[in-house]
Amino acid sequence: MSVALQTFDLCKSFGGITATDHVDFTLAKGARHALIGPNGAGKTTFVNLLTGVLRPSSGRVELKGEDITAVSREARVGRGLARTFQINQLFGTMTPVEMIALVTSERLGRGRQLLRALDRDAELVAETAEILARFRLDDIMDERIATLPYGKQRQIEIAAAFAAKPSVLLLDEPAAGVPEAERRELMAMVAGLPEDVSVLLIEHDMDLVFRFATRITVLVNGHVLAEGDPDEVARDPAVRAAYLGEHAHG
Amino acid sequence: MSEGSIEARVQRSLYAARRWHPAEIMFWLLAVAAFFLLPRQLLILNEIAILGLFAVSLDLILGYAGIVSLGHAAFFGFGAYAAGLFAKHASADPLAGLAVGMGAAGLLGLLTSPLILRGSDLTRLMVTLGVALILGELANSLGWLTGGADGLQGIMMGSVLGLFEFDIFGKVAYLYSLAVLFVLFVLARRIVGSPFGLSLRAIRDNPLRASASGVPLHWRLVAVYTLAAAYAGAAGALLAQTTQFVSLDVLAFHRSADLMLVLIIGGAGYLYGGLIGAVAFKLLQDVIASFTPQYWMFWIGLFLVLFVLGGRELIHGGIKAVVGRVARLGRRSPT
Amino acid sequence: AQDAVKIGLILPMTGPFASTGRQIAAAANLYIQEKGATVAGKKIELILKDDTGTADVTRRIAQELIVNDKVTAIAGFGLTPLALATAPLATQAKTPMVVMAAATAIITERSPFVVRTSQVVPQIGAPFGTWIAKQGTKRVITIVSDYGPGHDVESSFSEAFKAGGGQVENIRVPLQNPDFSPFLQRVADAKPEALLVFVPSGVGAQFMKQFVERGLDKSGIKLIGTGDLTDDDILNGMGDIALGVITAQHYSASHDSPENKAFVEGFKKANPGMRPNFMAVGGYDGMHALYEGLKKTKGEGGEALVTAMKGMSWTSPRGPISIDPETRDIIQNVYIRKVERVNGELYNQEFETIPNVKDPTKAKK
Amino acid sequence: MAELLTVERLSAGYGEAQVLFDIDLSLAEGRSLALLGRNGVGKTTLVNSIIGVTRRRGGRITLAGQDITAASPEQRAHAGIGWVPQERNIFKSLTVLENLTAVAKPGPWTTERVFSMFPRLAERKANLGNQLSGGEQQMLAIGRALMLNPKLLLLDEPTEGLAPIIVEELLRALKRLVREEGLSAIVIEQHARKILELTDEAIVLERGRVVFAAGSAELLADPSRLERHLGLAAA
Amino acid sequence: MLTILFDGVAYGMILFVLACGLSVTMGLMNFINLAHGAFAMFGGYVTVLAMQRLGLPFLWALPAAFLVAAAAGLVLERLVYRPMYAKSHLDQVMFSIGLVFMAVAGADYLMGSSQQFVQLPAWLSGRFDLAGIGVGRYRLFIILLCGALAFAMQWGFTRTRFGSRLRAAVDDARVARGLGIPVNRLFALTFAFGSGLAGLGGALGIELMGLDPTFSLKFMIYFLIVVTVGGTSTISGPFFAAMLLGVADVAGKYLVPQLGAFIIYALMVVLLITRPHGLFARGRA
Ligand SMILES: Nc1ncnc2c1ncn2[C@@H]1O[C@H](COP(=O)(O)OP(=O)(O)OP(=O)(O)O)[C@@H](O)[C@H]1O
Ligand SMILES: Nc1ncnc2c1ncn2[C@@H]1O[C@H](COP(=O)(O)OP(=O)(O)OP(=O)(O)O)[C@@H](O)[C@H]1O
Ligand SMILES: [Mg+2]
Ligand SMILES: [Mg+2]
Repeated sequence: MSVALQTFDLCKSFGGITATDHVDFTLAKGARHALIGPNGAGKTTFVNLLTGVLRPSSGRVELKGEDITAVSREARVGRGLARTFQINQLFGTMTPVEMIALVTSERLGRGRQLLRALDRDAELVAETAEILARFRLDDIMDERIATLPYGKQRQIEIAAAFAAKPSVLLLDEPAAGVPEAERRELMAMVAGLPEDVSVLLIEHDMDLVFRFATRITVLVNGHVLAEGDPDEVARDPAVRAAYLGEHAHG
Repeated sequence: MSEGSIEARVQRSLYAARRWHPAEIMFWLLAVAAFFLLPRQLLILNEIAILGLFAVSLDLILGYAGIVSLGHAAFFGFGAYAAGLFAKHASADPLAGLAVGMGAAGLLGLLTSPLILRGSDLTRLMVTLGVALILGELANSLGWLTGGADGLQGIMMGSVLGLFEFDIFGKVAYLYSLAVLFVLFVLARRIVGSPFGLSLRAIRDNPLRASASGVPLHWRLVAVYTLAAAYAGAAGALLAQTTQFVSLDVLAFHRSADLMLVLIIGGAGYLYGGLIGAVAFKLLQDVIASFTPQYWMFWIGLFLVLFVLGGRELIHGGIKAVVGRVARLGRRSPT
Repeated sequence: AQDAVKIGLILPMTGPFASTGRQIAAAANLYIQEKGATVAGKKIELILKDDTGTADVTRRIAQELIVNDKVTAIAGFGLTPLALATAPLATQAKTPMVVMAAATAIITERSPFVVRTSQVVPQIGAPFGTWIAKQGTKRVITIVSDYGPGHDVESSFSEAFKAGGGQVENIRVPLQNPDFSPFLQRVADAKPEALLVFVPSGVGAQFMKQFVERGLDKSGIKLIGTGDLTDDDILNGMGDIALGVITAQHYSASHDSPENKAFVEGFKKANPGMRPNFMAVGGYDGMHALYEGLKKTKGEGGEALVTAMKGMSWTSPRGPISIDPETRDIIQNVYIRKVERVNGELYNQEFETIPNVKDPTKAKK
Repeated sequence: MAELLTVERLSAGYGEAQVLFDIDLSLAEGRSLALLGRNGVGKTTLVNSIIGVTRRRGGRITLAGQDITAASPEQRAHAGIGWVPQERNIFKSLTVLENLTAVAKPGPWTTERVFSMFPRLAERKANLGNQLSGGEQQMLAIGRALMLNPKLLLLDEPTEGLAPIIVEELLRALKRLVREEGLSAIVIEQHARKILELTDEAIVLERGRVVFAAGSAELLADPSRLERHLGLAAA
Repeated sequence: MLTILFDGVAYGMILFVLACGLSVTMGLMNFINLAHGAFAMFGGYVTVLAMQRLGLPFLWALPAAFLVAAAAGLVLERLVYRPMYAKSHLDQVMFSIGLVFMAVAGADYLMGSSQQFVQLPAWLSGRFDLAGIGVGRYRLFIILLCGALAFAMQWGFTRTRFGSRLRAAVDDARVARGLGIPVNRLFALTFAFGSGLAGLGGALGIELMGLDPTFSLKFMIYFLIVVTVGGTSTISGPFFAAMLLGVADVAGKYLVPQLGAFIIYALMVVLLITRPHGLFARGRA
């Protein structure tokens, strides 16, 4: 098993609160991994540490064997690490075309070109179109993102992460606010990513988690409470007490 | 690629942003026509062109990258002094002076850009303001070089391209400034439509997402700040060259503040806002001040207040209607 | 139309120096009102413009007045840089330029078309320095605002004072400076015999208040300055703190002459609530120079008008004055005054006259 | 049984855009209503119109017999409505405690009671609103609405982002409040089945109109309607 | 040296009184009101008129300045400010600059362009010696008054329910309304209070900073420096910022007068770069 992403003794505290507490975590290459845990357990904080939004208090993050603890956020994206946000982070005044084109152009290294016209760049156009088509955003591609309904915005949020063609994808509650009927479709898209792409999913919808994940880590109060395959985790009494309650799985 | 394919539509959408709109062509034709139609107003037209270029510079950072500045006069003034000193001590050639003004201001922009990378809008406002104020004090105390409070005198400009001598009617001055404005404007237009320009808008809209999309915030901001500084330097150089004088007020606070008003009046984020704002602001000020040289500020103030309170919608609605009509004309005429 | 003579009057009508503009504009209008609006058979038309305090705008306005309005002369100019920015234009267009306020020495040298009817800073500063030295004062500190006129006052006064055997220390304060306490503290530490102050008109009162508040008035330090410190425009509002301040200037509203009585009366009548100051008299005399010049040239402008104004001499409200034919600068008496209460109002009472002072910097050359 | 809330022929929207068309609904004291529909059909807009933060274009709203059609949002809140907005909208520069006390009105709900319902919040009492995790914000939004001691609770996707164990607890508590304390509630939920098990009545919106209104049990028992209106395949 | 310290503190206090009204509107209401100086100027003119025309003693003119400016603030808030809260900061800047322009020209028209003066009562003028420190009476008066004011405001806005409701209304007015917070009333009161403080500051400042129609523009930069350096989330921030800047400015000018003008600007830039969210930024990681 080769490793996509790994943390060593990772810690983060805010004042007196320890949000990430000595976490050693491994995301295998091609994994379909879920991270669950009670509210405030530190899941979002963990993702923020992995992507460089927050600096760890101590510990180390490695991406494909390279230490990236001190690497800037954008450079991590350049190395194939992309994410979605729990609360949508969009370019409100742009259209979906522009937003996807932006992500694509940065991935293709075009961002430093001051004089090139966007529409003259065939590769950029083709890849942007591909993402828009895949997420069925083509019918609204020229509307301002800020005026779109929430569900569409959520799709753009996820499409933007896909457009970065990551090798490691971190999804923070992607299904929040998405109706039951469309959640499966969304997760099917995630599951349909190439085999070598590693995915870490944070979700409170246990139906989705157990359907999707082949491995689950449970975080409580900033530290890893349990880790294993779905059945193991579902049966773990500590996990049931802390998180799942009487949820009928396993 | 078929007409209806998504790819074709994406391309068309991306092209739409950089297509020359008939109203734009009209705008520039009018600017040239003004030379012939308003021979008595060439001096103020020249000032408008310079202010317009200065406002385009602010738009690059404010409208596109979301960096507010209350000290943009620092670069304007630096460019003006650089061009003035160059003309006085090195060469009277306007274009060389322009390049020197831009280069100097650009360099200053590069050096001060680390200051604007962090902090809220308010912090940026005050830091930029502080830089401009310090520069103003510096220019005041370096009297041996800048002429201090008396201003830099004895600038003699050569002729543009060795052909056109600056005249007292402001003919050459206006055409020269307009030409420089046009060239730099087209360049700016090109830049904001490039992948680089798109990444600036991303930073303005949502820096968190921008960095999560792989945009190196710092470097992009440094780049655009330097570029905008060079543009402001160009505007300053034009002022120094066409008035053949530089005084401390090129660095003054009110110059930055007026500039901000100009851009807000015209609207930030589409480059023409600065130009339209410059026309509106200067003309308004000139007309009102000629009626009431003592109390023109009151009327300008009233205008600003009413403009924000609801006039903007009216005016923009009007402009849109006109532009729409022009667009329709433009579309019809080629056929 | 050729039967009108237009004069462009460019002044600071807004901003921190607005009161300068008001005084001059009021005086110029008073002159026209008194002497009639026709000269040499032509109607005089005054076009008033606000310079907005900016050099490039001033220059543009002057240029427009010359090119579009075809003015015969431009006048006004409240601040040195604005006058300097415009001077080359006067040369280029051969348009006489009457400086009614700006006081830095070099202005007249920048163009042969400049004529000045206000004052030259060293003209006041130098004789004052000599006079102070003559009173037996040995140690003076100067505090001036850090801009052109301030530097001029500092250097002209100090040079003359040192030549008279005095010792002087110079302090400069920023132009925008609400609190003078640190500078005053330095003064208090140094304990000079006198403190010379030059700050923009209006700020002077602030300065005096802080001077008194610190008790420096009682510590034996004499407060002196050029007339800007006790500007007639606001002197009366300053209250008792101004009493006894000694200044040198070319004009006081209480100057004892029939010309001045008439002038002050006319001015107050036309502008209730205002008292004319040295700015006003500069504007009034500027108009006089133009009127008399135009009479000689029969309404002709250009070089002829400048030539006509050169060497002109007359009795102004401030006393006898003339225009130096060589430098086109003003020659006038400088008076030493002291603030006193007269009929319930504060005035600069003149008590000594230094007659016919030329600009010493140019005289040296 | 007295009607607590009645909405008659309500039309509303944002700015120029109309989102709701002729909505009718009524709710008695001590009853709960599930508000269902796909993304963007106007569920949130309906709830926001009841509290009064949208632009009304027609219709009438009464609360406990009192016409509140023309009342301002703050008057409606005083009349007894508690609101949990979809985006939570925690006051970010207030601490958790201040978020609760700023809106508090006297009644059975106190900060202690909210903290005992959400112990997690008690631990975060002194944190600022923007330092909370997503789920903690959701808890705070609910607690904040309860601090108004309302007669009617408007809950816009209250379970979103909460851990399963908390969701269970919350829904149980809600049921108890409605049964035992006579509170009324309107709940928007993406998980239709789960909420239908709990509420008394249900309405379904489609493109801003009510397309179905009946007892919750009735809808739950009708797979074809679930499929048609909500796209839910049979379980 | 201690005298210099005292002067610096007093100078800082003046800056603070003038700026604290602004930190109320800008910091607490998140409204960029550059017309703050216009309210201060208004308060100043009220004082001048009250003392010169009505013959009110200085001590009575101060509350008059506060009340009249507050009333003016209340009226203007109703008429023109209210729609501004929802607009962008840039619009607010433009709007309030417009008001400043109108105020400058209006004051000029009504009161003339020259300086105005007030005569302090005897017990406030002059100075006395205290353990070798020269203490200006008026400065001491300002220090005491403003210190008390700062303390009361800090307490009022951060420790009371009024304060938390106000901050809630600023954070999200729509939701605050929906949760029963009377947003309009809170804003109106706060705005009036901020304007009143400005008026009071203007009245207190005449003696030291003068009063003429350009007052509102001339000192705008100083107010902004204080509020920005202090940060917008507390009252104590601007308070200490004003002290720091006051002392540094006065001491700097005393010790190295050649650098006089640079000190305050340079200090501001340095402080803002090291503490971009203000001296006492609340709750940022
Ligand atoms: N900036 C901050 N300052 C102080 N505490 C913080 C900050 N950010 C997060 N926290 C705290 O850290 C803890 C972990 O938060 P985090 O957002 O990682 O939780 P989470 O596991 O994602 O929860 P949820 O499922 O509710 O989204 C929370 O208790 C939160 O209050
Ligand atoms: N502030 C707004 N301005 C304009 N249109 C809006 C606004 N908010 C929502 N809309 C539009 O109103 C319609 C209804 O939105 P609403 O939020 O009420 O839907 P919803 O049923 O709550 O959806 P969701 O399940 O996504 O929360 C949508 O088409 C949306 O785009
Ligand atoms: Mg989270
Ligand atoms: Mg909704």
